[in-house]
Amino acid sequence: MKNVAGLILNVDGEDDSLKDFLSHRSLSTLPFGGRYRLIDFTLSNMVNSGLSHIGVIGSHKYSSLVDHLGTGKEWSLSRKTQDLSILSGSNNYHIGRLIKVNLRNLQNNRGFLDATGAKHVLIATPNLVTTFDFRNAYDIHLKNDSDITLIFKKDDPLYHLKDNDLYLEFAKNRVSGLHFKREHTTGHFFTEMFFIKKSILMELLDLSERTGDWDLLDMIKYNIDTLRVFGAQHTGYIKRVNCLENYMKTSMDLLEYEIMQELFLGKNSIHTKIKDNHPTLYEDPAQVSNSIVGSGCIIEGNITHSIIFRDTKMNVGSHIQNSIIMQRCDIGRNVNLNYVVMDKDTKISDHTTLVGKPHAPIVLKKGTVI
Amino acid sequence: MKNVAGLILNVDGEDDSLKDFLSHRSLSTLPFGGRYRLIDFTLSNMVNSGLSHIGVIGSHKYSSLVDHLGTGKEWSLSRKTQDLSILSGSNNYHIGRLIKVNLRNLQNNRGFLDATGAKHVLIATPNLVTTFDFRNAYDIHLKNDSDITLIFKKDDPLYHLKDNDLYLEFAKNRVSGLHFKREHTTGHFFTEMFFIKKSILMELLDLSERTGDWDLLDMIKYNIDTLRVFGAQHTGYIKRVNCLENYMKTSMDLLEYEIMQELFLGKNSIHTKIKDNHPTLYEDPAQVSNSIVGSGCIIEGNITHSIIFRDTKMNVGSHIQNSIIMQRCDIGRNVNLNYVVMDKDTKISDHTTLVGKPHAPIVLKKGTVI
Amino acid sequence: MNTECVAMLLAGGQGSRLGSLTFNNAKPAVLFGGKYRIIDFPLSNCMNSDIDVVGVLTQYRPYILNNYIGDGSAWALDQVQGGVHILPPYMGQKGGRWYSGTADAIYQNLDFIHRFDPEYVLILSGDHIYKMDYSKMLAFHKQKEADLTIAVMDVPWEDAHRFGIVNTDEDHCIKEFQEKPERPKSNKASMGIYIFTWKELKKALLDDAGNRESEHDFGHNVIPMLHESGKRIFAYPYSGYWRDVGTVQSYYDANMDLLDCDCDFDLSDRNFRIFSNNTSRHPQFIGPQAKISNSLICDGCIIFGKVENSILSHDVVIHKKTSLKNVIVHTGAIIEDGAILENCIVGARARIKGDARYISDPTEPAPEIHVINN
Amino acid sequence: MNTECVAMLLAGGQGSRLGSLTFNNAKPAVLFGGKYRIIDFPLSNCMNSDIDVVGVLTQYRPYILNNYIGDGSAWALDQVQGGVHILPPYMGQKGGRWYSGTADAIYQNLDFIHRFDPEYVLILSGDHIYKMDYSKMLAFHKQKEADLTIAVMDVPWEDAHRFGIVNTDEDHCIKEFQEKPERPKSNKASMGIYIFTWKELKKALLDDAGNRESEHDFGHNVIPMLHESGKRIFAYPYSGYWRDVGTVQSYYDANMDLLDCDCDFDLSDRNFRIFSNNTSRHPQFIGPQAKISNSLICDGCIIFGKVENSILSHDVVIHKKTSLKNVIVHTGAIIEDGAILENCIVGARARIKGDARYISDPTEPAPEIHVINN
Repeated sequence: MKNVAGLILNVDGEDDSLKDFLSHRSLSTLPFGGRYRLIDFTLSNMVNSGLSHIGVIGSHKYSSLVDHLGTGKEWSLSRKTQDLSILSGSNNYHIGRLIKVNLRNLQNNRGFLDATGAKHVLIATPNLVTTFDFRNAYDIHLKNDSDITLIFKKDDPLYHLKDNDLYLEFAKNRVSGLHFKREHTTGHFFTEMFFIKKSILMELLDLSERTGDWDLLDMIKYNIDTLRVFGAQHTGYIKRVNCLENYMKTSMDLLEYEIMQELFLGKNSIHTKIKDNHPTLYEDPAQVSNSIVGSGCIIEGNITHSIIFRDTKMNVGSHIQNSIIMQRCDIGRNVNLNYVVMDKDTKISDHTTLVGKPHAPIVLKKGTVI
Repeated sequence: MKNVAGLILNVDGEDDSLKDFLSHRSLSTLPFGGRYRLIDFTLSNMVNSGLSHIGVIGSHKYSSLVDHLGTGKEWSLSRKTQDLSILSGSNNYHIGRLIKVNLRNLQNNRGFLDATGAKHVLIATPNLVTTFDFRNAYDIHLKNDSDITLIFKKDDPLYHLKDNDLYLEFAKNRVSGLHFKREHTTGHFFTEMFFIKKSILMELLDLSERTGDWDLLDMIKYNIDTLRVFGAQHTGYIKRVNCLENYMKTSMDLLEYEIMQELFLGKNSIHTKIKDNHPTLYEDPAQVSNSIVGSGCIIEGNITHSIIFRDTKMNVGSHIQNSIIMQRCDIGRNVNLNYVVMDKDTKISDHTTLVGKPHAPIVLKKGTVI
Repeated sequence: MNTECVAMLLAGGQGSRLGSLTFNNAKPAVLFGGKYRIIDFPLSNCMNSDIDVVGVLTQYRPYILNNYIGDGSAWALDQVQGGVHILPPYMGQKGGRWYSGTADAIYQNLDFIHRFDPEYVLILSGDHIYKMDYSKMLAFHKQKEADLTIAVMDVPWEDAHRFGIVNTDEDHCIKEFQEKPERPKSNKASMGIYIFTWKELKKALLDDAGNRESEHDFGHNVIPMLHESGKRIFAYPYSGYWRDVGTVQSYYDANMDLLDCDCDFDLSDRNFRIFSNNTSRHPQFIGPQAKISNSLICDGCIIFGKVENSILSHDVVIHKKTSLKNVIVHTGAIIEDGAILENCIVGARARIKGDARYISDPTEPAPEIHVINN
Repeated sequence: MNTECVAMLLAGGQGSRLGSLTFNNAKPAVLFGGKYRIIDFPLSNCMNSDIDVVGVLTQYRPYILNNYIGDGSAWALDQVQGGVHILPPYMGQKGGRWYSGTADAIYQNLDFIHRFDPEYVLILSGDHIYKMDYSKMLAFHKQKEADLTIAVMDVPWEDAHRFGIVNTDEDHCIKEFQEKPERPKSNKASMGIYIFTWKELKKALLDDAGNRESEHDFGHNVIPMLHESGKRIFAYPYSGYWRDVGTVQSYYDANMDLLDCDCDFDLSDRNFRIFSNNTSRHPQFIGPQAKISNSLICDGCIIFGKVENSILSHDVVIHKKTSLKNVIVHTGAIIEDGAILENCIVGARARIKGDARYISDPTEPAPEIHVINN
């Protein structure tokens, strides 16, 4: 994969339901799964597939991204060979219209594309929960001499796709159409990961500059007959986190051992920034079942079917079910939580009860004290 | 200095004369002195004075800053103990009015101030060319039980201070006034480095939020009678780079061996990101005198009184005088340059002559091809 | 970078009394408290004491240890030019020698210390569990204008005969040494932590190296020699948690202290953190039927069984219908369906079959600790 | 991380023929070409060949070398769990042994290789200057289904008697070895670069270790043994710049090659970069009266004098009224006012007094190289 540069996009603002989590960070650094940030999956998948030149486009809320990625050492990316570049994105969003692959972001970063000797670019969004080895898809990309190879997945109602998700249409093995769900559905949806020849990407960039249309997928749609666009299938687990409901459902998926196994116990692991905490202490009378727990916690209460991030303290007599508790929360005595998502540094005092709904959990913003 | 957190501000946009260099970077990462970026001085001074918790506020053009600083390893700052934080600044500039210490930037980063256990904050701008050990000034700060200790320097015409530079007035050893040059000058100007008690800074931040006045120096002026404000003197070399003329003059200062010695050959060195290049090759008939040359160059021409950054190629028959050539420039045969500042990746073809003026050098933007 | 005081950490010992725990691994690299290794404690102490240069002297099976120490960044000991330096025995023009005693190990690395030219040298060993701010001991050393300062702590009188005992005057000046005395005159025991004034250390080591009868040990040879020659030797009084983990029983007991709320050794104290060198692992997964009580559990564990009063290191898998009580499980071990373990130490990557039964006789006052390896 | 092929770099040698350049320093850590150290070449080759795991075997005065290698990040060899591992001799339960031959050094570290369980092992030495993409050699090894592949190059016939010479058939299969033959049958010389199939290497080293008459050297013992037992041994033909820098003269000549435009060894080639481990230094300062011609100069130098056809390492200070011609100056040396040097190697941190005069007789065809140390 020496001939492929990776590019991870910045995809904020798709849905308002996550806005409470995104005031200080971008979607790419949303905490997930007890110790990860969303971007860890896409970035680790790229690294584990052998990419060693990766650009990550950040938003204007870049502090958490910069802090999380550092120089990429935890992902085995080297500072010496400039394996990881954190790129400044564009702030020019079109109000009321979502651009999935905004070429303005790439426009700002032509330098990154110019500098890489790679002939192909692998572009992906940072909010995909999956483990995927890109090497097979790349072989397909090369074998077909594709301009663009879109990675797709067979549809299933469990994916809860949204109106602006894209479906692929095939004709004679080639991709012949791209349709929004609201327009037309087929059996296969686009995973928001694709290979593109660098030369084609540069051409489309130039075209965008002339036409003022900055949506790469639009450009592909317009030129679907002249471009060689192929598909490569994804057969494993994949979920896209783009709203609170999806975030909750995808998180709870991890509590199914088979999904947990596929994501975390395979040959390739998902890397993340290392936080150094003491092991979690379960003190009597703690009772914990079917949960994921980070390190550095001190737990004295009961936890069922929940995800607890690092450094959480939970006192005697409290019960947590079906909830997500991010790092450094402090939960008092005799607290009851059901369907609650707590952002980090949140504190709940004794005898508090919060009960949300499966489809609409209660959200506590970072630093809330109740 | 365990009790002091460092904070390096983001001070873009002070003067239009540097704008050609600042389209892709902030002033803090302007290349300087053959291999440095401006921020290296302030950051190294802080590290060399024993600070180990430093926040750097970036602008929306953060890529070059993030790339340059990484996790701070080259400055001996540790990722494990989170010694370096790259913080997102505010984009809310007041048009037509320059705020020297904009509290909005700090407002966004209360988390950094909250997290530090330090009792004092050392605030400085990133565009100061100096080597300074802050420990004496800190002793003065503590001895006086100061709320704020402003580091000042005796004025001299060579400093070319500007209308919006600040002068200090003293009464009974305390600072009794702060004046813009255009209003009132005294014998001592403010270097844009100061210590402030964290508790006072937090109070002033709260006050700003209520009043809508975000200029920290304004706040100090208004409260000069109630706050304990003292001064600490800087006796060495210090220049502030805030316009093209100052950039040129300060760069050329380095060619005086005494100044070069003070800045680079003292006990403490100025650290910077390590770039790994081959040693510079001087091939016949190269002639070089009174110049600073980076590594990775291949030089066949004549250079006098100039600063040449790394990876520059210069061909036979060319003459460079009184010029600054940033990294990876390519200079053809029989080129004549006098009073020229070339940004990086610039290319000059054979037989070109460019002659600028000492006070108004010719500026070539990044990537120019002539 | 602070080079006033350079630390030299003696990490060469085999720790043969730890049995199979040190079969393939030096004692300082043995796991402790789930995720830690013993050497984390002195290295974290250095970090918390503003000591920026640490030489680690190794010679017994150092691969895991060297790999673990890496570039020192795990303990923020990776300053440019400073940080951790691993110092194995080496060959010179005249051939090489293994380290033959604590003092000899330092003697062979005088060149290393000389590069930093410190004013003081702190000598540590890699086999004790404790937290200590060495900068306070250094301040004491400077205040006393000592040539050598030895950290001491009060031990129970009945144990004093197992230690090196010092007798001091009211100013903490050491007047007498007793090495493992039958009749101790005090209960102040040396903790094996020394601060030397560098020029005195250099002189002492050169003298000791020239003495053919010396075993080149600080406790037996160098310190008595300095005492005889009238040097200023002081005892720095330390109080707090400190454990030698040189035997299986003491290693097991010190681990179990971490599960005791009343114990004053707190790994969760944010003001004095013990760091370790970890790679990223998934968080612990606790299955639907799991039961966990009073236990310390690390990242990467997968638990479907019953875990009571136990310490699980990284990547341990506990299958269903298992029961663990008073057990220490090292990294990557797998406990299969149905196994019942009590009072055991399970070695790294061991696989315990489902028919395993290690059940202690409850009538026995101090059950034997089984060490299980594959 | 790529663990298909693990590299083992033999860096234990003293390099005694380099005289005072290796007095305090192992040969692979000797400066070359100003800023480089000899070991930069094999390490950078590994990086450029996608080899992610490198074991470096050291035993002679390894401090500078170990410190220089650090965590391997200078060569992008710092992958999580992979990267560079320094492997000194160590003590086991039954005591320790120094490495007694190239094969013995690898034999003592079979455990290390076993941890990565590669398919192939690349054996390198740390004393040659060359650029080579080992992945091409590996592809050759795989294509030939070889048990062992040896990199060879054509040397002038008149020099062949100084090398290990191989005779091959048309398929590059090695039919005969001649170690420093009086009458060489070919001019294909072994470059000391071997790729073994791992299971063959393991078997061969276990056999060799059991052979009391062996000197445990690859060239003398292991490879002839494999040849006799009919293993598939191939010669990988290399052509390009390759220099042994084992003597003062060959070291000096190889350095001076860098000043020769016609030499095909290009350090400025961005497609195959040679990296090194540097700390940040100020750029070179060239004073008003300085004269520099055909020279290679590193960061941190300050030059007021005349420098001709010379190589200056980091932090060299050349005062006024000096003249250097055909000189190699190592890091931190100071040449005082008025000194005149020709055909010299000035050691690190040497201070050359102003009255120094090293002037060669121009009538002599090959002037002697003076090595000046303090």
